[in-house]
Amino acid sequence: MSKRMIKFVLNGKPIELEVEPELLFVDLLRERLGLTGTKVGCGEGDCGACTVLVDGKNVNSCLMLAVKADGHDIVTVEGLGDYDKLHPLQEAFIAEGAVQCGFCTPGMLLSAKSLLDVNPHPKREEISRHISGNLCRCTGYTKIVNAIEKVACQGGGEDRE
Amino acid sequence: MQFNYHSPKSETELAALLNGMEDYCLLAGGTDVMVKMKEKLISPRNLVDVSGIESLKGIRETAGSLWIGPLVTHRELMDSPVMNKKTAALCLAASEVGSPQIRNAGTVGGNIGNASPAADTVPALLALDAKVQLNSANGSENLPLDKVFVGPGRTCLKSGQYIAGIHVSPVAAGEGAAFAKFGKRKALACSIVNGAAWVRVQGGVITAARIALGSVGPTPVRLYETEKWLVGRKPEPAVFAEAGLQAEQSVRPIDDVRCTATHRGKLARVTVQRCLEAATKQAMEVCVCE
Amino acid sequence: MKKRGIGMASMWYGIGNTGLPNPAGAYVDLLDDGTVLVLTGCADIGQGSTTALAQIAAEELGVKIGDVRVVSADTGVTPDAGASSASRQTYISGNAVRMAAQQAKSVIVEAAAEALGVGVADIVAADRMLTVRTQSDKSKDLVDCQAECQIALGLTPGTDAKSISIVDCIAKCRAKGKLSLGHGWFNPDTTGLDMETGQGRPYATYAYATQVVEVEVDTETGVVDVIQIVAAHDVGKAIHPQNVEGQIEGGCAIGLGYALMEEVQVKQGNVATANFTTYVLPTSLDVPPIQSIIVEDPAVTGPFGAKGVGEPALIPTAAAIANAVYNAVGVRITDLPITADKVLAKLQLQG
Amino acid sequence: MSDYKVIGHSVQKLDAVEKVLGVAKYAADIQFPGMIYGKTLRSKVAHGVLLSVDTGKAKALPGVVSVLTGDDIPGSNSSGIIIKDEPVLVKNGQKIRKIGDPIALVAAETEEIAEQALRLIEVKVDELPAVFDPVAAMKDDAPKIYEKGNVLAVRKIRRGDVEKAFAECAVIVEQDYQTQMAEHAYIEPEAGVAKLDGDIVTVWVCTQNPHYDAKEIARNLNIGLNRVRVIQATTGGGFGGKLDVSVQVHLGLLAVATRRPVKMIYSRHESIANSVKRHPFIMKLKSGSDANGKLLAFEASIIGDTGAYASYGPGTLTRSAVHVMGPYEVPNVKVDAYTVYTNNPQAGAMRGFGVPQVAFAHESQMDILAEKLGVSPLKIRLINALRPGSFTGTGTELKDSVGIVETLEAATAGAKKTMELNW
Repeated sequence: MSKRMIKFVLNGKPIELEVEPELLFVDLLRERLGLTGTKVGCGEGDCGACTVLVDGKNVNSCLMLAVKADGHDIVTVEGLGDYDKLHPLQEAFIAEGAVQCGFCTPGMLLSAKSLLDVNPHPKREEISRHISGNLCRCTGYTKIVNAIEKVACQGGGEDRE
Repeated sequence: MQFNYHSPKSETELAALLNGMEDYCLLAGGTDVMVKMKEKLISPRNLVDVSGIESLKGIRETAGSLWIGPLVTHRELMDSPVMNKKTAALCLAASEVGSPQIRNAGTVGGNIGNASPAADTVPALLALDAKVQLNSANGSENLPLDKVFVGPGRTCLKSGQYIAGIHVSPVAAGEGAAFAKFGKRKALACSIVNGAAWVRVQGGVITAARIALGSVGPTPVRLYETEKWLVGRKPEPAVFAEAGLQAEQSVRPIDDVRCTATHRGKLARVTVQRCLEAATKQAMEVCVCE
Repeated sequence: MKKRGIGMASMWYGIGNTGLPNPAGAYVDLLDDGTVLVLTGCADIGQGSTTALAQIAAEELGVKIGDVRVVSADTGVTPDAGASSASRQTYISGNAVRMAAQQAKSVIVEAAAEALGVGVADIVAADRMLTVRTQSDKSKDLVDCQAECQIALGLTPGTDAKSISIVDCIAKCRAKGKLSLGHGWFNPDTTGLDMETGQGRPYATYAYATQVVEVEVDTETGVVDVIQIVAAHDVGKAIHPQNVEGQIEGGCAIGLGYALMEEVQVKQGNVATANFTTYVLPTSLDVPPIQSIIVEDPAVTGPFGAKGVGEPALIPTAAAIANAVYNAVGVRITDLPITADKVLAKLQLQG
Repeated sequence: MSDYKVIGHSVQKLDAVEKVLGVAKYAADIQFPGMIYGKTLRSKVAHGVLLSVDTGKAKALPGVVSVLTGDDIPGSNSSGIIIKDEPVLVKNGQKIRKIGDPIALVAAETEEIAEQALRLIEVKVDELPAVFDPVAAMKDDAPKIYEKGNVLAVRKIRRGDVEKAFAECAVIVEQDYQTQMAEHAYIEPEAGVAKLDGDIVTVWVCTQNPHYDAKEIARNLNIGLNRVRVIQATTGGGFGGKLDVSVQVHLGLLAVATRRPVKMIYSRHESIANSVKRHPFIMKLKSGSDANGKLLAFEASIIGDTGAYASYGPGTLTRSAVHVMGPYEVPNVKVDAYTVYTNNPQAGAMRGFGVPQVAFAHESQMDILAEKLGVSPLKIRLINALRPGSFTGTGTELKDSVGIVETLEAATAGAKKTMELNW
C-alpha cells in the first residue's frame, strides 16, 4: 500500500509523480492531473470512452493501474490538438458531423489515431474493425468512419505534421 | 481496492516472491483481473504485476515447436508473421478477443490463467496441442493445456506457480486447423460458443484430429471421443455432420443471459462441423500443393 | 447456408407531447454590434438542437451563423422549453426562437423602414443587412450583390438608399433608447383525447418514414446479419441536413440493436444485464452501410417547415429487419429481439 | 427554399470544437475545492415495507460528512413527471416497490468512504409478495403494489364500428406480438454536482429537462423555485433516459445538508439497474382489409409493463394507442392500451416512446396482409398510406406535410440502387 514513484511521458511532456498502487490511470488523469477529456463510460473495458494511447497503442485506461504507466509514452485527447491547431482527425470529425453527444469522441479519436499512425490508408472495413472497441450510441458510426476515412484519403498518418 | 503491489523484474525474483506468499493474484494485461477486482469478485492482498519480466515475452520458434511467452498480447499474437504462417487459426482466435483495446493489453497467459470457459484463444491452443510450462521456486512442470482448467475461473496452478511459457505445435503440411466463434455481436463479444479443430489428412483419410470447444461447460473441453471416431474416416460432409452431432450430444452447456443451453448445443454442432470442414480443406490444399 | 432477404417498414410519429400542452419559450437579444444572444431552455443532448436553434435565429434575423450564440438549458437565465423529448425541440423551441427573433427584428426593421422611407413589410433581412424588398427574388439577389460589392470595395454598405446594415439600424434604435429584444413562446395546436373514444387532435404535425433493410440469415445457426439499410424520412424541412443524417444513422443503429441483440433481462425484479458485457449495443462492425434520404414536405406550422426526426429514425428499423428475415427464410419472429436461437428454432420447426 | 442563407446548410455544430478537444465539461468533469461525494443506498428487495434504517455506524465512519434518510427531506418525498409516485428516499413505514429503491444517502470525503458507509447502514424490511408479470399483475388476486390497484391507466381509441367492419373484410390478420425491455445505454452514466451559492442551490447535471429538474428539487427541498438553478452540463446522450430525475434531488439534499459542493456519479451498473427502461409490450393486433387490400378495420390491445413507478408510462401507452394502426387510414378502429404496475424496474421514455414497439407489430401485420393478398409490401402500404385529407384513428384530419407516400417511393428508389428489389 506504499506509494510508488512513476515516470512517464504524457502528451510529449515528461511527468514524474508518486501514486498509490490502487490508483487507476484514468483517475490519475482526470482527478490528479485535471485532464478530464478522457471519459469513464463503463469502467470495465466494454465501451472505450477511456481510451488513451500507450506507446501508440489504444488501451482502456479504466483497466490500467497508474503504476503501469511507468516508463511509457502516453497520449490523451489533450495531446492531439488545441484551439489554435486542431489535429486533422479533430477537423474531420467536425466537418463530417461525427460528433453528437461527444462522450465517445476523445476515445474514438485516439483509436483512430492509433490506426492511422501505423496504417495511414486503411480500408473502410479496417477502420470499422479498429474502432470496434469504442461504443457510440448516437451516430451509428457512419460519420465517424467517414471522418477517419477522409483523413486517411488526405494522407493519413504520414504527413500530418 | 487495496493491495500490496509487487513488480518483480525477473522470473527468479517472481518465483522467490511467490514462494510462501499468501493471498495473491498475478497481474499481466489486467483486462480480466481489474474487472474482477472492481466487481469485488476477488480482493487479493497482494497483486503481483509480472508485466515487467522480459523472459515471459516474445514468440520463439524452436525445433518442431512454437514457444509463446505468456505475456504475449493478443495483438502481438494476431500480428505475428511466424504464427500467422504456422498457426493461423490461433491468430484468428486472438483477433476475436474483445476489442482492439483489450487485445493490446490482454495476454495469452492471462487468458489461460483467468480460466474463463469462454476464453477465445483457449480452444485454438487446445486444438494445437498446447502444453503449458508451470514454474515455481520448487521447479518446473509441463502440462497439457486441458489439464490446467478445473472449473470456471479456476486452474490447477499450485501456490507459487506461474505460467512460464506455452508450447504449441505448428500446423505442418497435410494438416489444417480452424477456429470459429459465435457471439451476440461482431466485436466486443463474449463467446456464446467458440471452438477449434486440427486435423491431419493422409492418403485421403483423417489420421489424427483434435477438437476443442469453449462456453459449453465449466471449462473449455476437448472432444476426445469424437477425435478418435474421426480417425480413419474420409474428410467429407457426412463425417463432419456426424462429428457435429456428437459434439452437440456430448456437451453440457448452461442457460445464461447470452444464450439458451439448447441453442448453445446447436452452435457447438455447427462450430465443430465448420471447423472440421475448414481444417481438412486447409490440410488437403497443402497436400495438393506439395 | 446463407439466405438474403429484403424488408420494408414505415412509421408515423406525432411531434410533441400527446394531446397535452407542451410549450417552449425563448429570448433573443440583438446586441449593439449586430451579434445575437439566444436564450432557450432547450437541452442539447448531442442531437444538435443548439445549432438548429442558432440557424433559425440567424435566418430570421439575417445574420451569419457565427453571429449567434445560444445559451441553453440553465434555469437561472433561460426560459422553460420543456423536455428534449418527443422529437419536439426543433418544431416547438424552433418556433419559439423564431418568434423571439421576429420580435427583436421588428424593432430594427421599423428603424430601417423609417430610414429607407418604406413600409416595414417591404424590409427583408439577410447577410447582416436590411434591404428593401423588390419584386422578384432575382432583383433581391441583385440588391444583396450590391451590398456585398460595396463591402468588397471598402464602402460602407447601406449608404445605398435601398439597404442599411443591421449594425447601423441597431445604432439608430439605441440613439432613440430602444432595445432590440424579443421573446417568443409556442405551444402546438392540439386538444386532449376523449377518455372514452380517444378522439381529438393529439399533435399539430407528424413525421413519417420508410426504411428498407437487407439481411442475410445463416440457416444453420439462425444468425441474422444486416447488410444495408435505406432510410427515407420526411422531416418537413431539414434545418441542418448533416445532423438529420446523423439522427437517421444513429437511430438505425439503435433500431438494429433493438431488433437483434438488446434486452434487459430481469430475474425476480433484479436486472441481470447491468453492464455492457451483458447488455450489448451494436459496435461499429455491427452497423451496416446506411443510405439516408431526406424527404422534405414542409409543415405549415413548422419553423421554416421543419418537423422532427430524433425518434422517427429508429422506429421502423426493427420492423423492417423482422420483415426482411421473413423474406429471407420464411420465418416470422413476433417477439423481439430476433435472436439466433428463435430464428433457428422456427427454421427447424419448418423442417 | 433555395434562398435560405442558413437554414438547410450544414453549418459547423456549435459544440463540436470543445467536444473534439476534450474540453467540453460533462457533469463528472466538474470539480470544486472541498467537494464531497454522494452515494445512494438502494433496496435489495422488490416489494416490502421499510421497517427501519440504522445509520449510526455509517455516520461514525471517519470521512463521512452526512447520512440522510427519508426523514430528512424538508419537502414532499415524492417525484415523477406524470404522477408523483416515486419516493425520493423511502421512509420508515413506507413501501418499497422495486429493487433499487433509494433508502439513504451518504456524503463523504471520497467515493470509497461513501461506498464503505453504505455497507454500514442497516436496513430492515418486511417483505411482501411481488409480481413481475404485467398480465398476472392485472388479475384481481395479484399482490397490490398500489392501494388503488396495479392498472395505472387505460387508454381507449374508438372510431367507427369495428365489429361490423371486420364482418365485411375479405382478409383478416390476427397476431400476437411481444417486445423486450430495453436500455438507453447513453455512454455517459448519470452524473451531477450541486453547490450552494448563498441561498441558491445550483445543480449541474446531465439532463434532458432542466426546468423539470428544478421544479422537483424545489418541491422536495421545500424552497422557492427561484432559489434553484439547474444548469445542464454537457450531456453524453439521453435518448429519453435522462428525462427522469436521477441524482438531481439527492444532490440538492446533500448540498443543503452539508453546505459543501457534492458530486454524484453513477457506475454503469447503477445506471442500468436503476434508470428507466423502454416498456416491454404485449400486443394483440387484428387488421382487416377488403379484397383490394384497403384497410377497413383495426383492433389492438396493448399491455405495457411500466414497472414500479409511472414515470412516462401513461404518456407512452397513450402514444402507442394513437400510433398502433400505423401511418394508414383506417375508418374503424378500436384500441385498448393498459399501463400496468409491476415490481420490475420502472419503464419510462425511450427514443420512440412506445412507437417502436407498435411499429414492429403494425408493420409485421402489413407484410402478412400483403402476402395473403398477393401484393407487394410496397403496394399494401401505398394503398393505405395517409394522405392530406386523411383522418387518423383519433379523428384528426391531416392537412399538410403528410410525406409518407414520398418516403415509400424514395426508400424504394434508394433501395433499388443497391438491392435486388422486385417490387
